[in-house]
Amino acid sequence: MEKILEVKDLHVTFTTYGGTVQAVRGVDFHLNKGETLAIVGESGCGKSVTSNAIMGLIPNPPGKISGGKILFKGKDLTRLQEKKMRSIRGVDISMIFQDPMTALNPTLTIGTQLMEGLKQHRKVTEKEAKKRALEMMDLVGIPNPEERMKQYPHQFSGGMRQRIVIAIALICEPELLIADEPTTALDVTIQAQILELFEKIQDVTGVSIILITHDLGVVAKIADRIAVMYAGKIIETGDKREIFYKPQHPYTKGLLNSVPRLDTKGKLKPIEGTPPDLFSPPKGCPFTARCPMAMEVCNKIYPGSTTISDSHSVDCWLQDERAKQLLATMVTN
Amino acid sequence: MKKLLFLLIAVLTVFFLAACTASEDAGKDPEEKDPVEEPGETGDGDATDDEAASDEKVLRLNNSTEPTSLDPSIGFDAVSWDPLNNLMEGLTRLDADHRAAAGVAEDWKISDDGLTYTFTIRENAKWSNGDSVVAADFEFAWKYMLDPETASAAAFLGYFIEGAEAYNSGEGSADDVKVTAVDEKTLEVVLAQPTGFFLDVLTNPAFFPINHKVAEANPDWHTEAETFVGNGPFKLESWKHDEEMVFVKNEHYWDASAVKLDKVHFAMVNDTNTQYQMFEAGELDTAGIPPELSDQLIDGDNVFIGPYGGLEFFRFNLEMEPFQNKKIRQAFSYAVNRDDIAEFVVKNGVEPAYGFINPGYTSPTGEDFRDVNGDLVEFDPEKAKQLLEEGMAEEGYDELPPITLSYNTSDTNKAVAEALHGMFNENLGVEVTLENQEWNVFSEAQKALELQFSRSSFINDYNDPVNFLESFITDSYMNRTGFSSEEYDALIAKGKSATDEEERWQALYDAEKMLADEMIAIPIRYYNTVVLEADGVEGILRHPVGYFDLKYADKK
Amino acid sequence: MKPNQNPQNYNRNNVPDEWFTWRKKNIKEQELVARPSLSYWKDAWRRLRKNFLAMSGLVFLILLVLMAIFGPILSPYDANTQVLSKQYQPPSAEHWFGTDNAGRDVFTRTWYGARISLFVGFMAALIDVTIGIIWGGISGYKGGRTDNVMMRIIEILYGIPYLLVVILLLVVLGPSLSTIIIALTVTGWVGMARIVRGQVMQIKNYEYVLASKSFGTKTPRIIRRGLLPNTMGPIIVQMTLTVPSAIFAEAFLSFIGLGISSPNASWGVMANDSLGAILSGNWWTLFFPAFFISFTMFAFNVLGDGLQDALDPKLRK
Amino acid sequence: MLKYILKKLLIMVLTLWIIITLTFVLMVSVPGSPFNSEGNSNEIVQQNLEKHYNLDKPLHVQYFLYLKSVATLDFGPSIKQPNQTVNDLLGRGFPISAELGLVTIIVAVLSGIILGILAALRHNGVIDYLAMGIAVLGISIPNFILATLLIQKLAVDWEFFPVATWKSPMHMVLPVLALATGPMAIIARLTRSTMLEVLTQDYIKMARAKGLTPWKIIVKHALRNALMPVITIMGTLLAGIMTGSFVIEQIFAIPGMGKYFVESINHRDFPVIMGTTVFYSAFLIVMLFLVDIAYGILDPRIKVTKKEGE
Repeated sequence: MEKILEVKDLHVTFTTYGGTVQAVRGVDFHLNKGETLAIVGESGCGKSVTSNAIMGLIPNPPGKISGGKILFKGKDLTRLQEKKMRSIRGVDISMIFQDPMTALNPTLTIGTQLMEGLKQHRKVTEKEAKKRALEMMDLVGIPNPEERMKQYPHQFSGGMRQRIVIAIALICEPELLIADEPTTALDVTIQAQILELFEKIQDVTGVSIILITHDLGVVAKIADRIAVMYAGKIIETGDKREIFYKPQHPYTKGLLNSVPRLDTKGKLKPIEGTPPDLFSPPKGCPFTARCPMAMEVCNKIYPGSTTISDSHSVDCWLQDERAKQLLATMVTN
Repeated sequence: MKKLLFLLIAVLTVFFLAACTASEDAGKDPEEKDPVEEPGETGDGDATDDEAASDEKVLRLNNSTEPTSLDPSIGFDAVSWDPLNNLMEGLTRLDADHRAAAGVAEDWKISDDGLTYTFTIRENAKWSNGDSVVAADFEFAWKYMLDPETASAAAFLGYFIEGAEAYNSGEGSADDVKVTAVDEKTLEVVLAQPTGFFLDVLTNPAFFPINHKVAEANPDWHTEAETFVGNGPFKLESWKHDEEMVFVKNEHYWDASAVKLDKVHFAMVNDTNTQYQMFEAGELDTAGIPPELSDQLIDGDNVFIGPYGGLEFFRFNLEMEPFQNKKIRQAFSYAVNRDDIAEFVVKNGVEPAYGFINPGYTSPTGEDFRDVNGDLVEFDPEKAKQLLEEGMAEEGYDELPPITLSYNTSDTNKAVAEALHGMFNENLGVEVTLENQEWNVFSEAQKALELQFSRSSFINDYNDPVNFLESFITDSYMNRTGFSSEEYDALIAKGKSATDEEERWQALYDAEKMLADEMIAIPIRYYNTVVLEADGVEGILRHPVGYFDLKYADKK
Repeated sequence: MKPNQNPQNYNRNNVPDEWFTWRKKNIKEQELVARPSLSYWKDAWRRLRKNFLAMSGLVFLILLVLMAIFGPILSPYDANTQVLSKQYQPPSAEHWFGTDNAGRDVFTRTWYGARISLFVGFMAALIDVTIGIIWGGISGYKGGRTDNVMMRIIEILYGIPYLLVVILLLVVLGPSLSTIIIALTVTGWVGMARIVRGQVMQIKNYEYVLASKSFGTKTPRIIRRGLLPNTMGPIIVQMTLTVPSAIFAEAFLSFIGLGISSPNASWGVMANDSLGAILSGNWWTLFFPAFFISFTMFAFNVLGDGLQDALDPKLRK
Repeated sequence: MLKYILKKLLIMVLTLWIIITLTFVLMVSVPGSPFNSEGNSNEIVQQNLEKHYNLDKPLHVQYFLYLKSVATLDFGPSIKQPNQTVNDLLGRGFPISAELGLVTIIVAVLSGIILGILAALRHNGVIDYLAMGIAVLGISIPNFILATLLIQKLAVDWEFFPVATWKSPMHMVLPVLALATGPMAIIARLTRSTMLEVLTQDYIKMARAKGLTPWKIIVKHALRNALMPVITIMGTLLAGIMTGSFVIEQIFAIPGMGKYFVESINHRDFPVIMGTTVFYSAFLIVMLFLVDIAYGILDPRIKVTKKEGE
């Protein structure tokens, strides 16, 4: 399968009054053409920073990509000049933001905001741009597009706005779409509609999607593969089934256990504690402090990646033979 | 970031320092600058110097503000009457020796009782529109001034004329005012009392004629240059209100050949620093000296210093403690070092005042009033302390009641008041409180005798000592001290109307001495006129009493 | 997937076996790991401290206040004693800032001036804040008709030419320090009231306020505990701007001759009195008061900017 | 909409009336009369003057006379300059002040916005500090000092510009400079802080994600929203500056209307006090109204709330 995006050992840091925050600390993953990769994790784990890094939208200063590569169709985006990057943004890679209420400029009409990306990148006449915009509005399911184009964002409901945001993102037919918590701010019923819209879009345009979310329900619905992120690292990746049915990392397990399911018997088991401070991340596995199965080694050295299957790998000391022995003794005891 | 802060501090500092220090030499030789100034820099083509293409003689003066009015009866102030004195002419005009000489009237007769004046108006006296100046123009003008409806602030000057006061106060009629145009060129005036200085009074712009034909047709004739009609050495060419007046030589003036200037520009710049900076930059031909520059400029060759008929003094309120006591009043006077105030505070070459009447009034015997009466006050800290003690003993004070010295807000007044504050403190051991008030509030309070000890000034309206002295008669509007003395009132009555001039002057000498002895007010300093003149400016007449005259002015 | 490139190059097999033992749960450690949470004010102060410019401003102002209090003691001269024969002496060892038009020591006068200028500034700010908070707080919290009426009154005050009010007041009440402060605050509080109102209106709809309302908490308590602390940021920033602008306004009043009574002098009065120094070259008479006006203004402004950054919850990281 | 404007107008008239009344009360409670000239005078003369200007009438009569003069927009002659009516004075002074004011505003707004944007875009960078340094410097120097300095340096010493008066465009340079620094600084700081806030908004990120050029993002997306607060202060600023600055007009001898504010009070020139107050207040109220409307045009959300409010 063709890899449209490869992220290799990505590091992103932010310099703030309080010190340097290592928001992303060596992230590796890839995305195949036409697939949907979900990056899941608690808030503050570096999901959004990763996606912003791909878009080249890390504000500098204070932020900086301090290491690694982002290969988009073989090209390293971290080395591109801003001008080159601009010709990729919105054209080859698009992004959808979390809150449709704030992602649209309140002072410009929907039409203007829809068409401006197109006008920026493609040599189109006003008429062509409008035609394309109407098509897009139709695609994302906005009735009366002709009229609605003249209206302002405040005249739309949240769900409608998110549809417009999606339309804006897709208007230049990008190959990669990054959706940063696209449904978090929406009502549950609207969420479902938007997710259906994603599926529809992928069918129609074949776009590859990176879906950033903390909502495993959403993941279950549309993701092909899943990357679990914790404290600036990807600790487990695998395809949907593997992650859902054979989670390896205690964090992944905890995450899955804390989701209410109809078939869950007994109480929900939330993960205790809070993620570590990224000003001074721990040397070892960042999850150690919260991990129910932490060993002495976890706190000292970060575990390497262990391949479970072709598509499934995990960073955890429990994969070590000696840990398995320890586990075995515990079970026998 | 640190660098930046220091950069800012540096910039700020350099900005101030450069601006302040670089101009240390700025005041020294402004006249050196004028000739080297680039042509055309001043904006007007008719710039300054001899090299300028046109030979026009143009003088650029500053009137400081818009004239209140160029209606001679209304514009009761220097900003109106200075220009007006050059646009119009009365029956008499002050000559170079500051004496009343023939103006529009070529001759006059005074009756033996000193009451009736008969003026003959020059045949060739013309208005700027070509009309002949006639006696009826004067009759019209004066009756217009005295008309209560006109509400002229200068009307009281006309009270010398029989029937004038009654008419102005609404009790008499215009017909009873004894001003009569006997024929076209003869004007007869009957006075209420003999007035030895009446011819001087007539030089005041309030007594200028008004072209009655023009005024009857258009009562607003004086508001714009287009309609203004004068009879003086210049005529009003243009008048941009609040901005500029331009005078040109009046070819209809009877003495036009004596007028040398072609044009006079009057700017209206009301800021002491700015007008000086304009002078320095060559945009004005004359300027006042900002007090701070006085030390640097006052001794220059281009400085005109002349006396100006006026006195700065501080009134005691005799109705407020402790100033009901004469000795305490005198003590305060003895504590004032007038020389220091003149030299270090007011500067600009002003003379300290050791009497009330400024020098410059010549008696019938040919002596100066001031020289005859001599110094009536002095600076003597010892005596001051002694008098204060005596005075306090007389009143039974253990401690002097608190004293507030009030002045109307102005930079110079403030400096003088601060100096007095220091002197009373040092020489009397009295801590007075200073209080400044905005002019209107101040003058209202002074009039109502609400101020204990207050700053005052007096500018003469006409050229006679009685002008000042009569302020202090009982119930005078100008008294403002609570002083009342029958003896003094009698002296002034005599000083106004005695037909024998020597007798009249003797009464005035006595009156001044009495003022000084009673010490109802502390004289501080006499006013003067100090003007910087650009090279080549000459012949501007500045009278101690009266308004400045450009008739003989020239610019070479 | 690529092997993890951990900074510590290790061979998995080199890891000692004894490390593979269960770890005791240590809640404390976990707490320690989490970023120390700071209170709002502490956090703001921490961020302010990192702002060099703002801190410089603060230090300058503190020094200024100290000098206003102790400065005159450092000088052997009295602020108002005139030595007419010693006028316009340039700065020297004897007179550090030179002498003025009446031979008074400029150094001493500058610190006396500081007292007056700072007093005017702080009092004006204090009064503005007090009235502004009460007016704006009530108006914003009550809303509806009350708000309407109160805002209309503000609008009217806004429409009156400020200069006219100030001059008329000064003329009516006579010039004194208190008059000047009254004149400066009579319309000055309007801006503060508007800011407070805006803040209160925004915050009163926040959930925590609604929540305490639903518990039946009394209004004054909600305003005091729930609303005010959260509106303090903008109020403090506004205050840092009010102080210098009051000092400035006082300087302007002295330009039009309505400054405080002689022989006392604020910086504004001193600067205005010696404006001629620009022409005459007696630079020290103007420079020192003008410098301190400017620098106080500067210091308050950078401090205000710094506080704005420090107190803005949105900029918190 | 019409209803809204009518309601607004009614409130404006009411506001104006209250201002007039307040001014009148203040005016008559101030001691002093217009006729206390520093020259010598006389009681009869004073009475004649007071009668001439209706100042001998009872206060309520004077009040109604003023109300009438406001209603008919004829304030009668000035007392200080009896040859001129108040309308003459305003008609002459206002265009000059407005010209100076407009040029000043244009200079101040343009330079202020540019400085503000530069500072915001280079937040905490050298340019930011430099721009804000200039801005703070601008509001740090009292303008009477600045004006005198400018004249001494640029006009007297270096002879670049004429010293004072109001004749040619060259004469405008220094007063505009002196007058514009303050507002420029205010606008620069305001633009910077709102710009900083706007730049963190999602729609700016969205615009960047669209691949728009920085220029387009700033002008089309950020600036428009960042200027809202600037527009808010614009009303007061415009009214203040266009109706003249006493200090600048005094120092540069500009025949604008700024001096009428101060001098009419000093002279107790009641008709001029009334005239200038009414004029200024009306101007200010209209400006604030225009700002309201401009707000509505720039921010489409506003209109709706108003419609709902009706």
